[in-house]
Amino acid sequence: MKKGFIRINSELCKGCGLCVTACPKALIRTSSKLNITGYHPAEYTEREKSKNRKCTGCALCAIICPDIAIEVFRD
Amino acid sequence: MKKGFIRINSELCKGCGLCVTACPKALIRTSSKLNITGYHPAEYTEREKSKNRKCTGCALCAIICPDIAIEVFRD
Amino acid sequence: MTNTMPKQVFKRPQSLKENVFHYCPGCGHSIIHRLIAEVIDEFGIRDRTVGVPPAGCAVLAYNYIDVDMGEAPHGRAVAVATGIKRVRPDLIVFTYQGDGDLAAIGTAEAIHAANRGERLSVIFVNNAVYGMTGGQMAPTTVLGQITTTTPGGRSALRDGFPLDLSQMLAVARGSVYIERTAVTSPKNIIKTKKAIKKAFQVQMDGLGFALVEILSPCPINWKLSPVESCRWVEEEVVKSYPLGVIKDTTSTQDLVNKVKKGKRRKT
Amino acid sequence: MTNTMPKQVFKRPQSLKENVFHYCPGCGHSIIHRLIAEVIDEFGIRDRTVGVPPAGCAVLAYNYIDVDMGEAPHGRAVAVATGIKRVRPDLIVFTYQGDGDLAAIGTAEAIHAANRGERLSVIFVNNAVYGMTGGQMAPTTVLGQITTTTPGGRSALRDGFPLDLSQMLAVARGSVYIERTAVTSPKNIIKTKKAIKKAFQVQMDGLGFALVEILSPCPINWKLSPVESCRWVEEEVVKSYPLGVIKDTTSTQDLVNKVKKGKRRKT
Amino acid sequence: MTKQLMRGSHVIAEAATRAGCRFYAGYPITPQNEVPEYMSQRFAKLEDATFIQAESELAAINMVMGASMAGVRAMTSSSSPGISLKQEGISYMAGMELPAVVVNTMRGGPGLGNIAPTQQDYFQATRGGGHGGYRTIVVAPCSGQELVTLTIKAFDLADTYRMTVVLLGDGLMGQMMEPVTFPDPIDPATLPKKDWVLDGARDRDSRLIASLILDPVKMEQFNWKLARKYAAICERETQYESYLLDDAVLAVVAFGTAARIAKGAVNRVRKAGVKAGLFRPITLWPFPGKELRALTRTIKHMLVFEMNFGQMVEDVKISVGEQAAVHFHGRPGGIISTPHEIADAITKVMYRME
Amino acid sequence: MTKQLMRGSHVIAEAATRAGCRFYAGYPITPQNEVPEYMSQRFAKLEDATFIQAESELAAINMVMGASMAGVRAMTSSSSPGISLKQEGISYMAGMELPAVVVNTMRGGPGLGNIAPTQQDYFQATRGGGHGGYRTIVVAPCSGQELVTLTIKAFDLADTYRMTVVLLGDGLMGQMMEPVTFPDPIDPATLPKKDWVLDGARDRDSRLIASLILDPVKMEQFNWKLARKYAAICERETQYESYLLDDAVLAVVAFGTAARIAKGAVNRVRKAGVKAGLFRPITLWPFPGKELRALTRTIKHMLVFEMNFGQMVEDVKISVGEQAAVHFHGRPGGIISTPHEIADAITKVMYRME
Amino acid sequence: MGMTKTIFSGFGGQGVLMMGYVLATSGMYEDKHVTYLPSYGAEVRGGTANCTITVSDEPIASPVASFPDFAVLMNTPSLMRFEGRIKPGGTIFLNSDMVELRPKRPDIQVVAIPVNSIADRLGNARGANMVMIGALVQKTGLVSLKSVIKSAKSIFEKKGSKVHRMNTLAIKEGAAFVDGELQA
Amino acid sequence: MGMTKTIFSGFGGQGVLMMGYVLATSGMYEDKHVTYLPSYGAEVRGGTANCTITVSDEPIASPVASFPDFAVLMNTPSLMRFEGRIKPGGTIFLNSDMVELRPKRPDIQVVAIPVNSIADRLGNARGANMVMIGALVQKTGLVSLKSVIKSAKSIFEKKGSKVHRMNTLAIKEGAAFVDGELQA
Ligand SMILES: Cc1ncc(C[n+]2csc(CCOP(=O)(O)OP(=O)(O)O)c2C)c(N)n1
Ligand SMILES: Cc1ncc(C[n+]2csc(CCOP(=O)(O)OP(=O)(O)O)c2C)c(N)n1
Ligand code: SF4
Ligand code: SF4
Ligand code: SF4
Ligand code: SF4
Ligand code: SF4
Ligand code: SF4
Ligand SMILES: [Mg+2]
Ligand SMILES: [Mg+2]
Repeated sequence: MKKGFIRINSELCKGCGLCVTACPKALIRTSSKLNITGYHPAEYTEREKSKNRKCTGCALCAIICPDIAIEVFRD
Repeated sequence: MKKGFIRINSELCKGCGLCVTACPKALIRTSSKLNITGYHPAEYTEREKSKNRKCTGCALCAIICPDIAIEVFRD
Repeated sequence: MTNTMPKQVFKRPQSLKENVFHYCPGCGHSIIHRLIAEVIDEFGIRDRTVGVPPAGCAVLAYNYIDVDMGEAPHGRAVAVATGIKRVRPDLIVFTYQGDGDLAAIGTAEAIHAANRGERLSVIFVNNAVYGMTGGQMAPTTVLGQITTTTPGGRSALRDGFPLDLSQMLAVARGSVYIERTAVTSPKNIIKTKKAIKKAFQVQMDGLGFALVEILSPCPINWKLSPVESCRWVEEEVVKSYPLGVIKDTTSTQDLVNKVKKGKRRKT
Repeated sequence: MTNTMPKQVFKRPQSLKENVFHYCPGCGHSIIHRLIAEVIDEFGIRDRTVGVPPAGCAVLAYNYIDVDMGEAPHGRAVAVATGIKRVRPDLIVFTYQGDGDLAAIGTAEAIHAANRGERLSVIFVNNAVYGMTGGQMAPTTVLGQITTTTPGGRSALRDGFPLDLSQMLAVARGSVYIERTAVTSPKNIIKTKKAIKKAFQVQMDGLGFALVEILSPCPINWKLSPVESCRWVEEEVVKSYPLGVIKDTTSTQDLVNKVKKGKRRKT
Repeated sequence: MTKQLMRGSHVIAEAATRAGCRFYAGYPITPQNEVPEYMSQRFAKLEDATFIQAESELAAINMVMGASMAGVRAMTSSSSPGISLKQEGISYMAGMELPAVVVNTMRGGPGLGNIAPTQQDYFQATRGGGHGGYRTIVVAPCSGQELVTLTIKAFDLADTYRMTVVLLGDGLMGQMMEPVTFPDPIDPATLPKKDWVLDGARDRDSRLIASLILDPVKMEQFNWKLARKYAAICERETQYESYLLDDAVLAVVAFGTAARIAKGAVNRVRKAGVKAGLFRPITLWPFPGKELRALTRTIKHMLVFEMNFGQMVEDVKISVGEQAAVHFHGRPGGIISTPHEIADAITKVMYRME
Repeated sequence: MTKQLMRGSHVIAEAATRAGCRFYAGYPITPQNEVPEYMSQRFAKLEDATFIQAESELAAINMVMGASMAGVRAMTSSSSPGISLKQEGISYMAGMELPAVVVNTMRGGPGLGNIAPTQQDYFQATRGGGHGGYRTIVVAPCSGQELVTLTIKAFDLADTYRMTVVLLGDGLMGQMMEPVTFPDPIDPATLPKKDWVLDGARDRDSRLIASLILDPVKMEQFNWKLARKYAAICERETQYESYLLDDAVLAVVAFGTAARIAKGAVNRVRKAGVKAGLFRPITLWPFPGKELRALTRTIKHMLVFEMNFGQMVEDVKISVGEQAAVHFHGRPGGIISTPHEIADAITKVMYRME
Repeated sequence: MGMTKTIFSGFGGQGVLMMGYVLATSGMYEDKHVTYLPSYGAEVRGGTANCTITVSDEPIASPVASFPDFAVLMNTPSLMRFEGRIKPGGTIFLNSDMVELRPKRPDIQVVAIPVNSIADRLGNARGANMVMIGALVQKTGLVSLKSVIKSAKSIFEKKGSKVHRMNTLAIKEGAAFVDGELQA
Repeated sequence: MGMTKTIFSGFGGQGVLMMGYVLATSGMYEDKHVTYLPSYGAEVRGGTANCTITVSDEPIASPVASFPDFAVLMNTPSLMRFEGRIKPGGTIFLNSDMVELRPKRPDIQVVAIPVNSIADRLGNARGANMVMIGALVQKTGLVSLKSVIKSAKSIFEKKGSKVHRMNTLAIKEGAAFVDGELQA
């Protein structure tokens, strides 16, 4: 299994939630905070998750993100 | 065999020659005269033809005449 | 057998005025005018038919066909006709459009009227050329055909391909009847009349958009004699525009529309 | 195993400016912008690509895609692009048009550019609605869909049927590649990118008219959440607009055009 | 009827409906989308009314042409670029003497421009942007209530003179809400019968509505007929508002939104003792030139204020000749001037005057 | 070069080609079909030229827009109804400051009208029939040879000012043959380089050509920029012909075909001792108003003659104010007046003068 | 009160246009001259919505407010955008639940109201705008609270009596807040 | 000769436009002012074709002829249409092969020429128009016969030397006819 991680730019994010549904590992959720433009941005939650819910760097979240708010890295 | 005859209005006729080709009995020809608008009108020639070249009143000549210059009669 | 008076079996239809046609010798327009007038006579609808001729050699159709007529700007006949028909659904509205008119400048109007299923009968006279303006290329001009703007013959690469608008209109779900005919022989003329009649019938039944594309000679601009012109249509033009029914969903529409009929006004 | 630096596997394409998109949350336009930029990067043609965006939500595409851009009046993008491409055949010219733009007001231009086989890549963003002007019915609006001008839902009888312009363009003999995709899931997005890439390739090969129709969410006007919007496309919209290749004659065209290529300038 | 707070575009649509309009075809364009949107709802409830969202502005104006041929009160609306596309159709309707109402909610231009309120289409509206030298009556409302009265009047004028009447507003007029009241709706069946419509040649000769007149002699006769009609309209139909002009030494000349702001400016400078007044053309064509010229007996300075860089000012010049000095203040592009700014402009002119 | 007897439309097409025009898109319409027809042949022989018979006038003007964006000298031509359809495109080109030449071979209107020569589109051409209050330079030739010089000049002006130049003729100008001579052709490669064209962002930032300016402040700045450009053109580019005006007491003011006939009339009345002259605007916009006004020092009567029912007469009035009486003689619809008729009109004015 | 101009500004979903509409309707009920001018422009997506309401005893020349008397600012971008434009001596009504910043100008008054909290407490999360309008008119006297309640009735009654009741309550709570009767 | 206007009229196929073109070209070769104005109007089909040629020593104001000096009328409809418009003292050149009627006006001259017969006799049936133009200039001196032959050369040479030779002959025969040297 490849290992990866993502970075979400919460000021670019418009809280559309598409990445939340796209992530096969369910590693993203919508924050309850508002960003400056008034949206609830997406949050990356890997650290909170258990071992078998690791980010693979598959980039599906980034591919569907309309606002290019997600950068994906792989080790 | 039905019997018919036609009447060509030579002032309406523009000498297009379509009736000439359409008549299955070859009863129409283009006149060498000019009408007032400068066309060589079609001429009905039944009288000149032999017995078995009789007009049947099929109206094919009239159907194709673009200028409705032909009236068709049947006995 | 008694001697009877000869009976006139072919004469000018009643819905055609007495005026002499202004068309060139061998032009198909006047044949088509006559067929329309015959159909109007046969249906007995002269007093509730409205025609819409746009610019084109047949813009003067109102000098011949004896029904109410409203002129349309070049290409916009179906739009004008839509306006008339929508506010007076009891009228029978037909347009009479050339190929330049319908397949070039009026493409959008044609497609959208078909798509909306406007209850119109469109008489689409395809003579593969802009007749009225002196024989320029039309979208329907066939490959290699010489016109005043394709002096070397139409080239697919520069000028595009012969456009089959009827096929495109058939894609539109609101069109229910589209047929292509020709007025190049008595047989074809008789078929054309049948098609025109059906296009009117479809409207009277409220089924949707109906169109007859008629291949029609333009000897003067083709630089052929009328007789050669007819032959050229039958031998060459039909290769790009094959004759026959292109779409006919009248039987299925019939059912669909039985339910909906009469509702248009309200929607 | 040695420890390596993490490698960035997804980032902003180079041909995309840094500006923040002005689109609504979940809008498909920005995804499509990114895909175009990626394709331009991958072909390395940023310095010879010209884009033509007409009015529509994406009229500001020039704020994002970093190539030369010329704005077109609403509906006329392919005509403007034709002017550019014909005088500079060495440039790669694409248009970026909404469904209102291409399938309503620009219908005639679309069909005739396709028919002439203009060497253009058309990105046709179908969101079944007029986005920019606030969600009125588009020709592509599906039956029953509520918009600001179809408050009771689109009715076939009053408003016409969902218009399948791509199918009509496929009838035009000058179109060589037409595919319909969607940007509703990573898988569909990847397919869309492939299609865009092919549409550019077709132009670079000089084969003819290429178009990608992309079903794209407009959550704000559909009054659905972005996630619901994607689902609605995949479950409902595709019934009117099935995904897949609609026309692909690139393999046969290839042969035809080998002979003709380079000749356009002269003709 | 009770007062209602309504958006200008909705007011137009409602007033049109009450005027007996039963056909609307249009195409979306900001800032007037609320007209078709309202119409699509309103007409859905009427048995005898048709709303069509056309495939383009061209199609829309031509549908209106057809509906008008069939005798129904018909309307289309758009904003500047869309109005440009309708010019051929408007010219045809002039040539066929067909009544219709065309609403132009002007926006910034040229080209795509922006959607802010401007008055940049004055020439297009008053000079006939289409070919053939026809005219259209142009009315320019400046308040919600006037949107009601002028929309209704537009339909009446259109029928009376068998021609297009343009209602020339802007985004501000279209988007702003003000309280309005409406008169009772007119039943279209009660409108005067038209004896020229296409409705089937029943018990009469077939009719023709066409603009093609091949014979130059007849074409000329027709054009002179139009010219006479236009002259009669100039005689009868000019409409304007005078505000505080009796003792004024300077008249601001402005229409529509600009006139509203100018009125505020006049009020301002009056407080400072400056004797300014406002002359507001309500019909832009026919332009109330005679009335304006009459003012020059006492008023020697005209300050034309337009939200463009100078169009109506030409009509003012033609009207007043050299009987008064004509000054101009313009704002092209969508900036809405403040009364303060116009008051300044007035003061400057007055200063130079002395 | 030797003289050639050539039809006006062919002269325009040939002159355009020699001016370096390399893109033509058009749509047939009488009486100017000979322009596209000639172009289709002429361009077929040039390696670097493109002729497109567009699917409509709309498509044609937008193709021209594209070609102009790409830096090529581009032209379209049409006649009145077709020109109406191009108004949106022309407005866009004004908003994008794109050069182009648009030929309008005017015919009778409004609507479909007829194909006889008229001057009914003066307003449309000089006031910008499209939206947004832009201007186009308008040149009005009155002879075959002037078709040559003004067509070439049109391309130069278009490039200099980055705007549309309208060549305003009529069916008579387009159909008539006269002997003409042409200058040597210009090689487009030798024309001044344009630093704003879309040709791929190679070694430079990407470029944008657009008319959308959302911010009203910037939109207004752009419009003032246009206004300044237009003012500069008014300053520099007016062109006119004076004929026998030095000792004249009456000036006929006419352009194009009408001016030709007016000149004949002036010659006629001169023989009878009547001191009339001709003032012929060659640029209709910018209108040579200052020059015309200067004449009023000695000339107190202007007889405006137009083949319409009164359009340029407004510009004459604006120019001369009340310094001279402005009379009008019009023929709308395609009747070509005789010099005799105009001589009569002159005599009548003279008679009333005394 | 002569003529007063009020700007309402916030995110799309915060109901700013409705606030303006309620105020303008109230003015109409009081037979005042009123204009309501929304910022229009769907041609560009995103950003904030705002509208300007003029309430006046005389006819209104310009419905635009270059220098509004009052500004109701529902989010931070709105504050940043409009702070500089308020007329000296004017008042800003701030949604303190959404805006942490405070205006810096010394020549204007600020009324900070936690409208979201109040609305939430009323179990009417979407009624924050009604809380605000109640506060606004109570503080400014632009129109009477009675008129506001009347216009809210005319607007919301068709949406069901519950909506109407809840909103009336919200309006009253907003008014009560500025009267110092309430702490959020 | 000052300024003269000539109208040519006939059926489409009779080459009337070519006659006008030859005359105008000839005038140009003589450095005269010339205009050629065809009746245009493909917008209506059928009818007769005509054109007006003005040849002048001074600049030409109007290329239109309300009252032409000369009229070349190749068929009966043309005679009917133009007879009334010829300037008093003017001349009609009539194709007597096609027109049986004769003008009734006493104030004009008529030259009747059987141009078809002459052309047929020359074996150049399509050259009737050239016969006519030869006759016209010979009779009127509008331009010299030499110029006509020169312009015919410039026009027809590209169509092959035979066409050119035959047409030159036709021109000369037309001229000879009016000189009375020929009877048809
Ligand atoms: C807007 C506009 N453009 C062009 C024309 C000129 N025009 C008149 S008819 C016509 C086309 C004629 O071709 P078609 O429609 O095929 O009819 P046809 O004469 O061949 O029967 C054109 C281009 C016009 N009248 N209006
Ligand atoms: C001539 C003209 N008509 C109308 C408009 C207004 N307008 C701008 S964009 C647009 C359509 C937007 O819909 P679409 O093309 O589907 O693009 P989307 O915004 O949905 O992406 C319209 C009607 C215009 N700018 N110009
Ligand atoms: S890269 Fe793949 S696994 Fe990682 S967060 Fe994104 S979608 Fe989830
Ligand atoms: S897809 Fe992008 S914009 Fe949408 S929630 Fe995720 S990060 Fe935010
Ligand atoms: S009716 Fe028939 S048989 Fe008789 S002439 Fe006509 S075509 Fe010939
Ligand atoms: S078909 Fe008619 S027009 Fe043609 S030649 Fe025969 S009669 Fe004459
Ligand atoms: S030009 Fe062609 S279409 Fe027109 S009348 Fe002549 S033959 Fe018929
Ligand atoms: S309106 Fe629709 S298409 Fe436009 S930006 Fe918003 S979501 Fe995208
Ligand atoms: Mg045709
Ligand atoms: Mg869309």
